[in-house]
Parts: sequence; structure tokens; C-alpha cells
Amino acid sequence: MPEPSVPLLRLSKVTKRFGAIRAVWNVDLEVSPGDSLAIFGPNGAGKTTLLRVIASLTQPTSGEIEFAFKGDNQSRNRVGYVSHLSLLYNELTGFENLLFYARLYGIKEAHDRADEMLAKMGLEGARNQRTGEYSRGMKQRLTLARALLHEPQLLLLDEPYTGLDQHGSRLFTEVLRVLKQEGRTILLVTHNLSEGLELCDRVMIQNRGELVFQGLGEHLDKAGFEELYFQAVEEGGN
Amino acid sequence: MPEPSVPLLRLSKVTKRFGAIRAVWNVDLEVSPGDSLAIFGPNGAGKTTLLRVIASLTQPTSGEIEFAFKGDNQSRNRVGYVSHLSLLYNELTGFENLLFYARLYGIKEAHDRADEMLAKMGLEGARNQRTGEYSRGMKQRLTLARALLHEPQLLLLDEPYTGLDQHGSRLFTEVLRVLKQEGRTILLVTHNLSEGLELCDRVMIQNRGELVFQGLGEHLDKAGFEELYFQAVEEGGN
Amino acid sequence: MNPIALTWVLVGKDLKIEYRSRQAYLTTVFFAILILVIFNFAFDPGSPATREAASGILWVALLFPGIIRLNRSFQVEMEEGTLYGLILSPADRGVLFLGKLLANWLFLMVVDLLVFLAFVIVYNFSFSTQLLWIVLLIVLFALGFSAVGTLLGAMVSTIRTREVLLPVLLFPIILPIILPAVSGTQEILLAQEIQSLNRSVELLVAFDLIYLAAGYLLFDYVVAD
Amino acid sequence: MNPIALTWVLVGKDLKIEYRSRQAYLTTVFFAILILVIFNFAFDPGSPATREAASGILWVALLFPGIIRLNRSFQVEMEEGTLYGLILSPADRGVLFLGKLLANWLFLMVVDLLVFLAFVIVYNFSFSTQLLWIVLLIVLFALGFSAVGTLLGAMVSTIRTREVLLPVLLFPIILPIILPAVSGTQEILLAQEIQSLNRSVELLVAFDLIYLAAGYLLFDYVVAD
Amino acid sequence: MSSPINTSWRVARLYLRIADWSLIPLYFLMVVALYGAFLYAPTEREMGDVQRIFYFHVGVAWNCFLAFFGVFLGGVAYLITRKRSWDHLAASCVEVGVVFTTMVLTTGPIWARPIWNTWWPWGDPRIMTTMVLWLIYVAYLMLRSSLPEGETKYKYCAVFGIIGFLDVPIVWFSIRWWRTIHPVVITSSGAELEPEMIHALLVSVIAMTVLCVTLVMLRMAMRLNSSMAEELTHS
Ligand code: HEM
Ligand SMILES: Nc1ncnc2c1ncn2[C@@H]1O[C@H](COP(=O)(O)OP(=O)(O)OP(=O)(O)O)[C@@H](O)[C@H]1O
Ligand SMILES: Nc1ncnc2c1ncn2[C@@H]1O[C@H](COP(=O)(O)OP(=O)(O)OP(=O)(O)O)[C@@H](O)[C@H]1O
Ligand SMILES: [Mg+2]
Ligand SMILES: [Mg+2]
Repeated sequence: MPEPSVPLLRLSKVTKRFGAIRAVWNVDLEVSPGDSLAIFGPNGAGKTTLLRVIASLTQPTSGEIEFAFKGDNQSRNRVGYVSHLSLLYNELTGFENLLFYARLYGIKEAHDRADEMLAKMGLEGARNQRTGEYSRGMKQRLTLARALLHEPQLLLLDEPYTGLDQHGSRLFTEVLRVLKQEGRTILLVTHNLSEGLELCDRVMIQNRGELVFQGLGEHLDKAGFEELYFQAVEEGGN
Repeated sequence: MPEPSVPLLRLSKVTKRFGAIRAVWNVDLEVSPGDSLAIFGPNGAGKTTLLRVIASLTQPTSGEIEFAFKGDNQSRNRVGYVSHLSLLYNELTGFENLLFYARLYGIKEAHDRADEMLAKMGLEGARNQRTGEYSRGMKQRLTLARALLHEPQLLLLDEPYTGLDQHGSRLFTEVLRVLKQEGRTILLVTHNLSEGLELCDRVMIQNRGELVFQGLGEHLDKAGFEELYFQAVEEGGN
Repeated sequence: MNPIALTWVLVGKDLKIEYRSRQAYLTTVFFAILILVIFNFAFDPGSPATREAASGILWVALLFPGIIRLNRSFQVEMEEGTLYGLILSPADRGVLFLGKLLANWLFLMVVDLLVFLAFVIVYNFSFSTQLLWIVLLIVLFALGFSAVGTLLGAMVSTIRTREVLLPVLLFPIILPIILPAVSGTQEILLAQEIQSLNRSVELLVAFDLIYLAAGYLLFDYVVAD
Repeated sequence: MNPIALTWVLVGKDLKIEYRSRQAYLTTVFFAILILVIFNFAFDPGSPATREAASGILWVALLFPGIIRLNRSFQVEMEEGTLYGLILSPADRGVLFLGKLLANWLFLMVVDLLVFLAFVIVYNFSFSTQLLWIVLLIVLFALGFSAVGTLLGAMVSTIRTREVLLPVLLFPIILPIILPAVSGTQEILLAQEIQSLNRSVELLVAFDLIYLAAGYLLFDYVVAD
Repeated sequence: MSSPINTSWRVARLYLRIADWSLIPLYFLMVVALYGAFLYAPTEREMGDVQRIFYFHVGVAWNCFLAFFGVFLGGVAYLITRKRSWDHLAASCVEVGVVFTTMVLTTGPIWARPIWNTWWPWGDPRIMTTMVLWLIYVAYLMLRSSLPEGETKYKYCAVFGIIGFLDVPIVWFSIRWWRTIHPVVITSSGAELEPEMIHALLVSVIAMTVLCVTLVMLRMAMRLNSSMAEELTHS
């Protein structure tokens, strides 16, 4: 894993409340460039909310978030976000969607880039089909393509494997590997422990908003970690 | 597995076309009471469409579908369907949603039933929260509760494990086991081969609308089947 | 579960949702009054022109909430595919139709009557038993409107070819109930000798029945594509 | 990518989507025309009274497509959370605003002009160069309307009761542009000596600019919660 | 107790104290205003005693503008500083402003009935625009009540308050733009009123203004307290 450097992202005492519910509670977190961090946690633990806060899609109730991107400080075009929503226009075709986002991000040769990403996610076949008519997995593939389109430095992936078939997940795992080698920073939320452990250097467990465990992946074997996970979330999952 | 009897469900030469796309192509299928059938296939293979056709949410372009429920032939209240959509009202709380459906299905003691199902899926905590504010996994749990609410004879499950955490998936696997023992019929669409093999007696693989493989689960080990799956869908996944 | 009880379960659900979307009622009422105020920029109530136009104004003002209501009523069902939930249930399609219809009708009547009240005040018409006739017209119109609206709403929410379908269908369909309503109201407001009012009412009743029957029978075909 | 080009990318996207679902055009135009018909039915088109009320009728009819359009314009962005997609992009918020604004403006101009055409025909006004003034008023009004509407539309897009809330917020706000538009139109239709028309135009231009500025500056605050 | 709570606690107390202090002069001013309006000022020639409502009518009317300006100010300040107290100001001003506008909308008709012999001369732009002003800020209240508590709410309301205020100039100038039966007293050429009338008017305007400020202060204090309570329950 990359040598510790100035953190790319720092959260300090971040809290997000919805009325009485503490979706995110007192989260301190440092992510250095090149880190790959797997976030686990039971349903309703606050993982999605945490990512939304980091993506600055919603203001935290309290606490600070700092970015430190090399190059410009314009954080927005450095972040790639995969959410539970597809962020795609149902009325547009797969290609048109990617083309639109490519232009939005000011990518040169937008056409080529769009086609390239379609090929990468194995969607050439559905290039000119309305995304509204896509199957779930096809949509998910396009969602991933959209998020990776502008080669972001920081990837926020919220259950990216949802609905992907065998080919799809292998494909994406490959893509992630490459991105890691390129030294991109990855935050991966998933419910598949082994997957997360395999892909990421660091792991953390969130429960009821709080980070209840942080550690380095390499020290953990699947069985042992599962053990650990259940202990961590023992005191009442959701 | 139960002795072969008069089929509960028979599909003959069922085809569903969307314009040029053959979502479902010439599917012949017999499902006896008590069968548990796992349906695999790449993204866009037509699994969801197949289930939609069986649930009679959409008419097939051609072909017949016959049900034979013992008791009345009123098939509708014998089918439980989990789709990619949650079929829940965002404005209503988890409890209200279940209560509404319970009444819709004419269940006696609707209140108790609703609470029972909430407990079963571990949602007591979110009983009075608007489902619009649920997390993805919580919503999925409620979706499952909704589908099982009226104790259907035939279960159509389209990727039911989506977004469920460790507890959730174990919980649901348990529920499925019980349902199987009770002799209910299950059609399970999933991308997780081992899961499907483990849970179901019969397996089939769909590719580009066609059923390219049918077999009995017990004769198959995970590794061998994965092999087989990739061969089956070899000739161009999506 | 018997159909009537079931219908009320459906109606109750819709009303609760409306109520949940906080302020829906209050806002709609305010909105309706707003419309009348807007009209007053357009034509000042004093002039004879306006008196003549009054019935037209009223009915246009009533159209606004109606459309918005219908749009919403099935949008709610599509959001998470709950419409499929209803279709899959053993509930008879006719009952589903009646449920939606009643919910829409109730909602519209409440709003419409409030608009009417505001209307009478704003244009200071004297309260007289005559006005009850208008109330009747409103109730009848709201019924027919909800019936057609519910049917078409269901249609547009599922069918892919809705784009062209809806307007083409709706236009000729609403006219037969809106025109008698307008002319009937005008007669009453201009306090002419009530001669053709009965015909207006008869027309409305007739078409309400037609629409109800049509809706009840056709609903099965428009839900589920 | 330079702002102008980017703006056009956004506009192009919206127009393409609108084109894919033509419903939007047809329904809005249809309702507007329905209003014209209702009024036309309410009083006999020939009468001087009608001529007097005409401008009011026209503008009421034009409000309909406007509100429906705005509701839709952000509903599209909410369906799959694409609004977040836009917010996450490096595109300047002002540009996002202009993109939506222009799309809405273009859309409204097309629809409004169609409605106006229908209006002229239904109330058989003679086509004269005078009417071009009204076209100007419509264009200016549509601009201001889209400006405020886009801002408020984005604001209410996350609220559950947006369909109703939007008009409630919007209608009173746009008074400064609707008032001159109505009075200006009336002058032209009654073919009086055009005296205060210039002021109407000036007012419209002035407030268009104000709303544009306000929208451009404030949009950043209303997108993203 | 955490320190932010402490500070806001002190601020709330300050608001309340201001309100208290202003009460005495308020009573005094009110009495004087009444005296001025009903006894001191001479009876107007054409209109007679009805005209005396003028002093309150205008006093109140002018305060609508003041209050709504407060909304505008609070909005702008909030968007810049993101300090919750600015939102308190805006929200309180809206409430008071709406009340005052309602008063204009009642004193007006009371006045109108005898002299224009109609309660509500619809044609008159000033009257319409005042009506709309009222509608705008009632809409503001509706927007407030349909948003969940939080920064978003304050931001949205701030934005709406700012745009809404753009209409106030229209109300002011409407009498000069469109022909109206609404009298224009204060013109560029100065006010054409008898001196006693002006005095009475001034006093009642001041009295109403003090009243306006006091009410705003009370509402702000109330808001601050409730937000503190909210803080305490959640932390
Ligand atoms: C519905 C009824 C009315 C409303 C809504 C209304 C509204 C207002 C408003 C908002 C103002 C303050 C704006 C300004 O000071 O320029 C005002 C001022 C005034 N109103 Fe009224 N008014 C109404 C009826 C009347 C009537 C019946 C009269 C008496 C003829 C009247 C006489 C005045 C006068 C003399 C002023 C002060 C004008 C000035 O300072 O230039 N108002 N009115
Ligand atoms: N908009 C909202 N309003 C109210 N409560 C919310 C909202 N969004 C999330 N919550 C609540 O916040 C908590 C965390 O939600 P979140 O979606 O972050 O969980 P999660 O970790 O992503 O769960 P999952 O694994 O199921 O996706 C949940 O209890 C949820 O009910
Ligand atoms: N409403 C529709 N209109 C047009 N084409 C459609 C529609 N629904 C599905 N399709 C097409 O039918 C094919 C099968 O879709 P379906 O959703 O059944 O696949 P699936 O097996 O469920 O895929 P996944 O595993 O990703 O869920 C896809 O190619 C899809 O593009
Ligand atoms: Mg989540
Ligand atoms: Mg599927």
C-alpha cells in the first residue's frame, strides 16, 4: 500500500441527524491518496449517508470535511460517485447519457470516451437503447461507466456490485484493480465481506452511525473478520 | 424433493418481444408444487421479464401460461412477487404499508400479521418510520415482508438478496428454508450461483431469452456449475 | 373482504398519503383562492364583462386543481411501482377503480367547494338558494371528471404510447361535461329564467353514468400493460 | 469547456428528452386551448365585453402550460436522481441555471405562441402587425417566468407537495411581470392609442433582468439540500 | 451546558430585555397616537371623521415594508454568514409583516366603504398589489411549514424572502404607474396635508414602528428558545 502522505480527505467529528435518527455519528476519518477503504455495516448503519456527506450532496449536521486534491482545489471533477440511484436519464440512450456527462465534465473527444466506456462495461449491444428500457444489471453497468467516465481521483462506490452478473462483477473487479494500481483512492461500501477484504487495503465497520472498527485488510482472513464483524455490530444491528 | 405431481405452473412456447429485442424466447417450463427453482443468467437475459410474464404483469407476445392452484383457481392471491421495484408507498410507514397490503389481501387480524412480519424481518425499530426514509436494505426487507405477507403458494423472487446485510440475508435464507419445508413453490432469480444452488432443488440458466440449461441442483457442485454456466452463456453474454 | 370495505381501505390509503404530504390540502386551497385573485388582475369584477365571464372564470379555476390532482394521483402509484402491487392483489379491478375514483372525487369536491366559496365572496354574489344549483353542478362535474381522469390517469401511467394518447382522448371526453356545467352556471349567475338548466343537469348525470360504467368496465384493460 | 457551449449541452439534453416524450407539448397546449374554449363558450365571442376580457383570458390560458412545464422540468431530474448528477459535476451552478432556464424558455415560447395562435383564431382577431407587440410581450414574459420558475422549481423539487407548492410560490411572485403583460395586451387588443405600452415593455425587461440576476446568483443555494 | 447554548441563551435574554424596555415607550406612544388621531388632528373636509383611520392605515402600511425589508435583510445575511439567528430574524419579520399587512387590508376597506362605497375596489392596483404582497408572504410561511428543520430550510426561505421583496417596490410605485383612486399624499413635491395631520401621522407611524420591532423581538426570542430546546434534546 502507498506510503502515508498528506490526507486526501479528512473528516472530523462529522454528524448527520435526521430528526431523532443519528445516521452518521461523530465520524473521524482520514483517507490518504491511493488508499482503498472498504466500509461494512448493517442495514441502516449510515454508510450511504456517510458517502452522501462526503460527496457534499448533503450538509452534515455538524463537523468538518476537508479535501486536499493535488492540482486544482476544484474537488467536484475529482470525485466519482455511485449511489443507490442511477443518475441516468431514462429518456436518453446509454450512449447519449455518457456523452452528456462526458461533455458536462469537459472531456475532450467525448464521443470516443463514451463509446470506450460502453465497451469497457460490455454494453455495446445496448448502445442505442433507452436506459429506461435497460435491465437492472445493464443500468448498473451504465451507472458505473458514468462514475468512471472522467477518471476521478476519489471513488465513492455504494454497493457497486448490485445486480451485476458473473461477467459484470468480474469485469468491474478488474477495473477496480487497475484503478488501484493507478493510485486512485477508493471508498467501497458493500455487504459482501470477502469481496471487500479482497479488494481493499483498509476496512472499517459502521454501526448506528458510528465507526466501531478500523483496521488494515491484510491482517484479516475472511473467517476471522466475519467473527469480528458480528461482534462489532452485535450490540443491536438495526 | 416432492413427488412429481400435476404441475402448478406450465409455460409453453412463451415469448415476449420488445420491438426487436427478444426478452423471453420460446420458453417451455413446468413447475410442480413444492419445487424450488433457481434461475441464473447474464444481465439482460430476460429473467425479470420472465417473472413479470408469469406474474401476469405483462402479456407474453405469444405462448401459453397455465396455473393450477389447488383450492380456487383465483391465482392472484396465491402469488408472492418480489421485483426490482419495492411496490411500497414512500409516504406510508413500514407498518402502514404492510397493514394496507394485508387488508388488500383480505387477511384477518391484519394488524397482528403486519407486526409479525415486521418482527420477522427485523424492522420493529423502523415500524413507524416513513418508508421513503428507509435505507436501501431496510426497504428491501420490507419488500420481502410484503411479498410473504399473505403466505403465497408460489413465490417469484427477483434478486431478493439485493442490499441485505449479513443478518438480513441469513434471516431471509432461514425464511426460505422454512417455506420450502412447508412445500411452497419458489422461483428464485439471483446472480449468486452458490446461493442459488444451495437453496434450490432445480436450476436453470437463461441466456438471451432462451432457457439454455435445466438440471437438478443436487448433481451439481459449485465449481463444476460455474464452469457450466460460463459455457452456457459463452456464446455472447449480453 | 367485502368490496365496500375494500374500497374504503383504498380510499383511506390515498387520503392518508395526501394528508402525509404535509400541507397538501391547505396549500391547494390557498392555491385555488390565488387563482381567483389572479383572474382579478385579468378582469375587474365590477364590469358587466366579468359578470358575463364569471362562470367561465369559475370553471377554469376549478380545472386547475383538477388537473394537478389527477397528475399526482397516479404519479404516486408509479413512483415505486405500487400500481403493480394493486394489480397483483386479488382485489377486483372494478374496486381498484372505485377506490381511486372516490379518493379523487372527495379531494376535488373539498377543493372545488372552497374555490366556489372564495368565488362567491370575491365576486360578491349574494348567497341564495340558487347557488345550491351550482354546488350540484360542481359535485356532478367533479364525479365525471374523476371518473374519466382516473381511467386515463391509469392509462397514461402504464402505456408507453401515452405521449399522443392522453390529450387526444381527454379533449373530446371532458367537453361533454364541462360545457353544460359552464352554461348551467352562467344561467344561474346571470339569474335568467332557468330554462335549460335542467338539461345541463341531465347531461351531466347522463355522462357521469356513462363515464362511471366505462371506467368500471375498462379499468381492467388499462392497468397492466 | 466554455460556459456557452456547456449551456447548450444542457439545453440540448432537455429538449431531446422533451422531444422523446411529446406528451408534454400536446397536453399543455391542449389544456390552454380548453381554457380558451371554456371562456369562448362562457360569453359570445363577438361582444365588446369579450374583447375587454380577452387579454385576461389569454394570459390565464398562458399560465397553465407554464406551471405544468416547470413542474415537469425538475420532475425529470428527480426520477433517477440526475439532479445530483448535475450538482456533482464541475459545471458552474450559474450555467446549470442558465441551461434549465433556456430550455424552459424555449419550450414555453413554442407552446405559448401556439396558444396565442389558437387565441387569435378562436376570438377571430384580425392578424395585424399590432399583434407582434403581443408576441413581444409573450416572449419577455416567458423569459421572466422561466427565470423565477427555474429557481423556485429547483427549490421545491425535493419537497413532496411540489405540484401544488410551486404555483403557490410562483404566482404571487410573478405579479410584476404579469401585470404589465396583461395591461399591455389589453391596450393592443382594444386598439387604443398606445400610450403606456412602452412602460409595460420597460417593466417586463427590467424585471426579466432582475429575475435573471437573482436566479443566476441564488441558484447555487437552492440546488442540493 | 455547551458554550454555544450559553451564548444563544444570553442573546435570547437580550431580545427579551429589548422588548421589555420598549414596552413603556410603546404604551406612551400609543396613547399619544390615539390622542393625535382622534382629538389633536382636525377633521378632514370631504371625508369627515372616517379619514382619521388614515393615521393607522399608513402607519401600519409603512411597517409592512419595514418588516418585509427585515425578511430581505435576514435572508441575505443568512446566505452570507449561515448564522441561524438571521433566519430567526427573517421568519419573525414575516409573521409580523403578514399581521401588519392584514391590518392594512382591513383598515383599508373600512375606510373605502364610506368614501368609495365599496369594500374592495378590485381595479385599484395599489390594493391588488398589497393583496399580493400578503399572498407572497403567506406563501413564504407555507414554504417554511413544508420543509423539514435544517440548513436547507433556512437557505430556501432566505432565497424566497429575497425574491419576494423584489415585489415591494411595485407596491410602492404602483400608484404612480397605473391610474388609481388611491390617493398619493407623499409626493416629490412634499406632503399636501395640514401640519397637525402630519404631526399625528408621524406619531402613529413611530408608535406602529416600535410595536413592530417589539413583536419581532419577542418572536425571535421565542425561536431562539425553541431551537435551544431542540439542541438540548438531541445532544
Ligand atoms: C383595500 C383597501 C386598501 C389597501 C390595501 C391600501 C393599501 C395601502 C398601502 C399599502 C399604503 C402604503 C403605501 C404608501 O404609503 O404609499 C397605503 C397608503 C395610503 N392609503 Fe391606502 N389602502 C387601502 C384603502 C385606502 C383608502 C380607502 C384610502 C382613502 C381614500 C386610502 C388612503 C391611503 C393614503 C392617503 C395613503 C398614504 C399614501 C402615501 O403615503 O403616499 N387607502 N394604502
Ligand atoms: N432522508 C432521510 N430522512 C430520514 N431518515 C433517513 C433519511 N435517509 C436515511 N435515513 C435514516 O438514516 C439511517 C441510515 O441510512 P443509510 O441509507 O445511510 O443506511 P445504509 O448504511 O446505507 O443502509 P443500507 O446498507 O441498507 O444501504 C437509516 O436509519 C435511515 O432510516
Ligand atoms: N420495457 C422494456 N422495453 C424494452 N425493452 C425492455 C423492456 N424491459 C426489458 N427490456 C429488454 O429486455 C431484455 C431483458 O430484460 P430483463 O430485465 O428481463 O433482463 P434480466 O435478466 O432481468 O437482467 P438483469 O439480470 O440485469 O436483471 C433486456 O435486453 C432489456 O433491454
Ligand atoms: Mg445504503
Ligand atoms: Mg432483472
